[in-house]
Amino acid sequence: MPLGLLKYGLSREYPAPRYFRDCTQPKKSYDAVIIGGGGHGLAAAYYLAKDFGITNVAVLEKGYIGGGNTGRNTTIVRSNYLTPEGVNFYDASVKMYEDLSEELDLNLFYSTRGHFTLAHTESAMRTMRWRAEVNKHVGVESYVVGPDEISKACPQLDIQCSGQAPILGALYHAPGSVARHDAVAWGYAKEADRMGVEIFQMTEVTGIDVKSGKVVGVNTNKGYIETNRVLSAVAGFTPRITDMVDVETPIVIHPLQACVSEPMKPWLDTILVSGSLHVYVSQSSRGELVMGSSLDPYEVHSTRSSLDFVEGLTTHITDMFPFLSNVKVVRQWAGMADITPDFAPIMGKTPVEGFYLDAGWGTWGFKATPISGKTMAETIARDMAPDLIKPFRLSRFEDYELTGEKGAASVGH
Amino acid sequence: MQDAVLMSPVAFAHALKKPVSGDVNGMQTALSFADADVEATRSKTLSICDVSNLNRFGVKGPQAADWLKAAGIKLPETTNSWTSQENGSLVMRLGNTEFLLEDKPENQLAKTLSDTAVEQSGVHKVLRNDAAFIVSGELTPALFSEVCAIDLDNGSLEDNRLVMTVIAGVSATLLKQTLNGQSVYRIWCDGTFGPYLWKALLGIIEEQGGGPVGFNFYYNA
Amino acid sequence: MSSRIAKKRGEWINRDKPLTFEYEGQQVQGYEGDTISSALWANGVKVLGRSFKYHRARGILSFANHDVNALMTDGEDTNIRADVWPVSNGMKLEAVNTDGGVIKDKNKYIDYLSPFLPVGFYYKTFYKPKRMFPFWEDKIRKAAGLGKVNFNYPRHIKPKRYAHCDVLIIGAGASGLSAALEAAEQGFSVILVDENRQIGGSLTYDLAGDPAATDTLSTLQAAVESQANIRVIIDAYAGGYYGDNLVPIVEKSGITKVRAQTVIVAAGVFEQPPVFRYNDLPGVMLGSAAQRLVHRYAVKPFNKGVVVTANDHGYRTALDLASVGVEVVAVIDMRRDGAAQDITQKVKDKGIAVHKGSCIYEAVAAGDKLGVKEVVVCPYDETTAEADTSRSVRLACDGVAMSAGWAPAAALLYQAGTKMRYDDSIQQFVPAQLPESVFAAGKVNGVFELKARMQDGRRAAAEAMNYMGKVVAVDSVKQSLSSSPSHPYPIVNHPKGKNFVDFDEDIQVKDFINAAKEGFDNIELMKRFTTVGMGPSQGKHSNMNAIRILARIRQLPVEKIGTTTARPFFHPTPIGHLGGRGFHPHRYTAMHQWHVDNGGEMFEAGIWMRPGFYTPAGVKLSAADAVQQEALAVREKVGMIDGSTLGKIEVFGPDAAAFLERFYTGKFAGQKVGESRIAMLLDEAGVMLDDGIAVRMADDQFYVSTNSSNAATVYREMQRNVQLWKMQVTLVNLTGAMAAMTVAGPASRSVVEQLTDIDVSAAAMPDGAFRTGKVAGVDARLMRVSFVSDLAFEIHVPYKAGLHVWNAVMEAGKAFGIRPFGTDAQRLLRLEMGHHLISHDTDGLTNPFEAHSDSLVAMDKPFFIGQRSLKILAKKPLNKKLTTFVLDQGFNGELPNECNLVIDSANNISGRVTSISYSRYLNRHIGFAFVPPEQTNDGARFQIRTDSGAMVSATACNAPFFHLLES
Amino acid sequence: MKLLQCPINGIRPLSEFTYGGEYRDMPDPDTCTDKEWAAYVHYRNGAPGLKKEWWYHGPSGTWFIAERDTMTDKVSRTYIAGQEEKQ
Repeated sequence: MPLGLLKYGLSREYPAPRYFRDCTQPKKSYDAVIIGGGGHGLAAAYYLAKDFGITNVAVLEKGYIGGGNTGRNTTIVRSNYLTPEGVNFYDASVKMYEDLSEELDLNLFYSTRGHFTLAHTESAMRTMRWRAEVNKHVGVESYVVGPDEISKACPQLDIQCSGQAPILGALYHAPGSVARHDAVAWGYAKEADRMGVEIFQMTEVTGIDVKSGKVVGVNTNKGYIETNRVLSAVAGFTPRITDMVDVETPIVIHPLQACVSEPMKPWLDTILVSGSLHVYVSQSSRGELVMGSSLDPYEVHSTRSSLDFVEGLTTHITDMFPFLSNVKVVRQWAGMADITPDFAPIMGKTPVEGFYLDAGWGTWGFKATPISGKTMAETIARDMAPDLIKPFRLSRFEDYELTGEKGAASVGH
Repeated sequence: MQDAVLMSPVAFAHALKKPVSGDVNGMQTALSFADADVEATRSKTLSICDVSNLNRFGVKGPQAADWLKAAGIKLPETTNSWTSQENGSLVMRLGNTEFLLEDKPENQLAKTLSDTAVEQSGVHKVLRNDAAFIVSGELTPALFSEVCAIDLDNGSLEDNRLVMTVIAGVSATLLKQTLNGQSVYRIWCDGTFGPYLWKALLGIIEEQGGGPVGFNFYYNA
Repeated sequence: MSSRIAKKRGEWINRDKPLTFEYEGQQVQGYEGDTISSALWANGVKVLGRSFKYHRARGILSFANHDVNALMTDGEDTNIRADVWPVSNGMKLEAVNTDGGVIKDKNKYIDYLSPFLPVGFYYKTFYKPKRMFPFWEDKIRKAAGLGKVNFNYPRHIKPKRYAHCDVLIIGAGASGLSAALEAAEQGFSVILVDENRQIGGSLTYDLAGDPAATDTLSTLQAAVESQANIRVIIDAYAGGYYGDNLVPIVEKSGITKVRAQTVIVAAGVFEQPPVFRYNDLPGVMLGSAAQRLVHRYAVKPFNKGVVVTANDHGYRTALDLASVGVEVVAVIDMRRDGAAQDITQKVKDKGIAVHKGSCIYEAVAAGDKLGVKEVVVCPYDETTAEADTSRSVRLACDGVAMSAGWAPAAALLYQAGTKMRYDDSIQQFVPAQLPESVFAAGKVNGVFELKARMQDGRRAAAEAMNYMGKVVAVDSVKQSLSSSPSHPYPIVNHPKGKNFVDFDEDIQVKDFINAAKEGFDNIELMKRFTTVGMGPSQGKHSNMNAIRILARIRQLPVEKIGTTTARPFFHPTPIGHLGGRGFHPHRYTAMHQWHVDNGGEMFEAGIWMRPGFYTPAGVKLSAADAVQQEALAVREKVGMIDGSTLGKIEVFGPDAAAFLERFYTGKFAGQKVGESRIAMLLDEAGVMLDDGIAVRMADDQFYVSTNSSNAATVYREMQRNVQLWKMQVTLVNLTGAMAAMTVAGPASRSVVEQLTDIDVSAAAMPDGAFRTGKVAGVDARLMRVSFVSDLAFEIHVPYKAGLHVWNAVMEAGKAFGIRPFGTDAQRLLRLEMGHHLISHDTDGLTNPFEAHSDSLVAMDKPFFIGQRSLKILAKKPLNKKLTTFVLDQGFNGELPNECNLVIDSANNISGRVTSISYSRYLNRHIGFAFVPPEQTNDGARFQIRTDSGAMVSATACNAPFFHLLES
Repeated sequence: MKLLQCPINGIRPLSEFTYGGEYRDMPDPDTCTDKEWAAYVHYRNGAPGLKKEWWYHGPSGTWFIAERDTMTDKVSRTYIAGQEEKQ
């Protein structure tokens, strides 16, 4: 047993301090206000404090920290995107994740398991090759593999998919990982708090005060806060915040659902994604299969589950793993995703001075948590977006310069 | 049979069941799948029959109703309903401005209309290629409960109404009629989905102890 | 050693059908109707499993389908819930998650390490140094999980059915049965669901000892059985509540998806355990579990026991136990004032001691923690939850029944959006505001007294009927309870812990206190940090106590703490049940069987089945050779492809031409009858979506084709725009109604002219011409096309005649060496011709300027979809463009693949290959690639990087490529 | 699965329908600025509320407008585009 655990067993009093303070009433003013106490908002607060020494920061969370999409996603981390700018961005995130447990002094269960995006059609194979080639070009370990290599990594997978959609190959992405999603938010909250950032739960922003095109403060259910820098990191709720400052975006909200099985002895060591069957699945260290599918087909601002989702998902999961017939689904849930037309985020400055956007995260927000926090912190501190996120600027839509991720959209989480 | 020029959309799906085939309306048709008494039992339990070979005539357009009336056709008055002509031909009103007429084997109404030139605007003939089935038997509710999400017991098919819905994942038109004194369900879908739908329905029908019956069971070809 | 007692009225076992099965190598006797747990218990087997985390021995807890520490495997299936799963002859069962058997489990040492494994311990260690995590993770994964999955387990296809009713009632206890009768008597159709194998709810255990209540049940049962409007589904649970009253009813045999006009939730309550040290030992069980054992299975729960209680239910339990010969040592009532006089007296009359204001401070384990041998009873302070250990009494026993209160089985109510409130008079959450069309009745609604529950059921049914438009009187319900059914805080602190709150996850009281200390003092955060309620029982026995503990920690009323969100499923639900019989529709062309019979390699092209190429029987041919031979046949002789999958849409009406002008990029107003034009569709952003051919058949009639994969979407968008633009247009989708085939190659005219009365001579029928007439005696549409070959005819005939015409062409072509060709050869042939394929050579961002399609875009028209965006795009410099290219003559290196990248001299990505193929006819490798615009000029050189990293030179080259043959 | 009222075919489960996005008025392409057009093409009114949406009933090929609250997912009415008053 690691020595770290001994102190708990040998102490009379439970020796652990609070991860973060119980902040209740915000101060009159802050150097920056971050709306949204999910992974992204907390990470931005952490890097503001750590990289730029800006600690007079309030994080406002209308529920509890990590209670939005941070706590609802299927925890996959990867960087096998299609465009060089996408791959570079997510690769930076993966690299940060690899050291994050140590940095935040909290075990995030960051577990590199390898990630297979299965291709069931020739056109999917083409896309896999496209992604592999771009990945390789920028130094990310992804390559196209055949059915034999997939079987070797996951002998339980029915390569024929019960005859429904035989697997022709896959994009293998070695750095593909999973992490304990809640812990990412807690870890950032803990360390940001330690450096002086104040985190307010149950604190809802009701308005943003803009004068002469500049942010001057925010209204909350706990009163008015003066500030001239506001970051919106509220994927799933972005349009409600951008409406407060009259900033137009392409974002629409679609639910994304997931479900989890009863725990069973771990057997699935890799992460599998099937675009054709709309399935992604991995097995957690508790032994549960964590399963997701594609976005719900229409706009809803709710996290209610649907039966269609779980029916479709289970049909396909049994196509892939016929022996799972009697394994049981314990729980299903949903998150609300910010969807953009080109399947890439919207990050950086906006037409309103001092209002910064970290949004449009679709289904890939979790994997970008560290890098989005770091780059948004820099954007806020310098009032200028770093090069890494310039392709994701809001103005790209007016400029008809959408990112190439739209080029070959397939399911990927 | 070799002489039949036309082919049922479902023809190749029949092959597995080795029916006795023959030519009806110029189309190769499964006349029977089993002995008459076996088919009779099936039709009481649960059965499916391919009647794609019946002649049809489709017409669509804002003036279609008037044109048909002028041709002496009795029309269903409301959308999504059907009526029988005196000779037994069915006329279905699909939506508001589209009609589908189906003859019994001995009738020539569909052919006559097909051969009639349209001289006015707002009337457009629609080439049909339906896979058409008759489903019958006391277990039909059990079959439909597996393949169709809507409530068919709730009067949705009473009073000559028809529904356009999804059956086993395929868009289809559904109605209930009395044929040879037996209450049966009729299904039409795009013929290219016909083999799939035939196999999907037959699979469940056989699980339930039913089976296919041939064209001769309902019509004397 | 049998604990089976004499036959009881209403018992659920069939004593005429004894059976034998095996558990952990031991032969066990049972009866038909037994669950695994009841049969084992009757045989004196009390260790039914090991806990998830600490591997503690566990027995029966709830006996109500959430005993997740009694999970079994029969070698084939796993995680079988012993408390509810019926036994069958010859079963061979073992507990899951043990190493070396349930008694000797080698992992039981983990229980002794528990002080070192505090809540969330795994966040606090194993990650320093980073490289050690994989080692620890491997250990953690080995320890994780419950049962082992059998990879050979067969796929079960379970039917899923839809059902419809006026009133769906969940729970067939007294209130549910009454509601069903009320609604059915008024003519409404009712589906009544209960997860037990018999109806009656708590009448079959809690009140089963009361003859009057049993008579009531018989009356209700008979009335329900005689009601034709009521469909009863037992041994089935309502899996969840979904929008618009959709409730999946899960049976062992499959799922019924009920769509109800109204839903009445009469699901009752879950008994909640009081929390004291070692409340998890085998033999310590809920009072209702003990009653179920007694009344349903005629099994004595233990021989000598105590009842710890905080309500009157415990007293009934004590009487039930005594009635079957259990020596009940004492009733230990945690309430300072105890129970009412009459019920107390009844218990005392049986010789049972009653200790008011007392608690079990701890249960003491027997042997290897495999059972209980005594309990330590102390005075209890309800306000501090502390036991006065100075005045403890030890009572020897082999079992404990616990009755401290209940939590509503309100999961479906929550899922439907019900707002709940906490009712202090009964210490329970009850519905405060129900969504319209959803109702609650009985205990879940806070109504406990039997007569009142029956009234409440009728009241709920009356409200449901009013909702459906039938005016009936709604009588209010009154109940007079002598005391609260639930205790506000049935928890006993203990410095040594192991007072379990969540039995799924082995979570103790101190875990909550510690979690709160660490800042996780919000119920949702606490849930995530401690994992309370996240196990397979989904908090059925743990969430309520967790809320009570957190409320006390935060010194807030329970209502302020709120509840965690209840998600489907109510019980874990098999994947095979949910998936059921998946429907996978496919479309088949009229020539499908011909392709199969003639060696067509069929594949799924979207929803269609198509031949990729043909390898006729008896011919040894590689796929590549087959494709080249098919293509050569077209170049040198004649070939035919089944093109039935093309989208085919007729556009009729006075506005037909005007409609196409707005819909597509080209011009159609001046198009002559019998001519064809390319019809390219963009989206509003100017991205290319589809291209096809529009033929003018009459002034007011066009016949338009689309790409195979876009037929449905293009037709749909046409329909939308006809409506939006209010145009006089009628659309007919003939995609499935017409078979189509393309006869291509130098001999194609010679073949076609044999079969048709149409003049197909070059003069009469130039490229792009369209004619109607007979082909092979069938009404046909005939078009000169040049997609795969300079000379080709597309023949469209009614589907039903498709095979006939196909056969006729094949026959007529025999003399010319005709071959069928598949989609692979088609790809090659169109590439040789220099035609790009939308969505193959273009992507989701490609505009016509990038695809060399400027000539198809009539920018001078007033409007077409995407035009305004193209005007913006036209002002921007292009940074990539599609080009045709050729590899060097005699190239024999590693062939680039489609989607290999074009790399510039600075090692940047400058484009990508979208198509590439070897052409035997040209004896060259040709393709399409996106490259910088300046590299599209004939002769420009660029470099392609192959999979392995080799660089291959390519040359931009004008298409069609046939000029290469001349050099 | 939700239910949706097709104005022609009545109440059907959502699986019979295709979502066609929000119904939006197109700016006049001849008079609007490039920026206004780009905004029309790309930007959306993403905040929750009552919206007019296109829906398509597949089996009958019927496009219609549904007025739906995207927060509660409740549909208040449906009608064929342009026939709002008739229904």
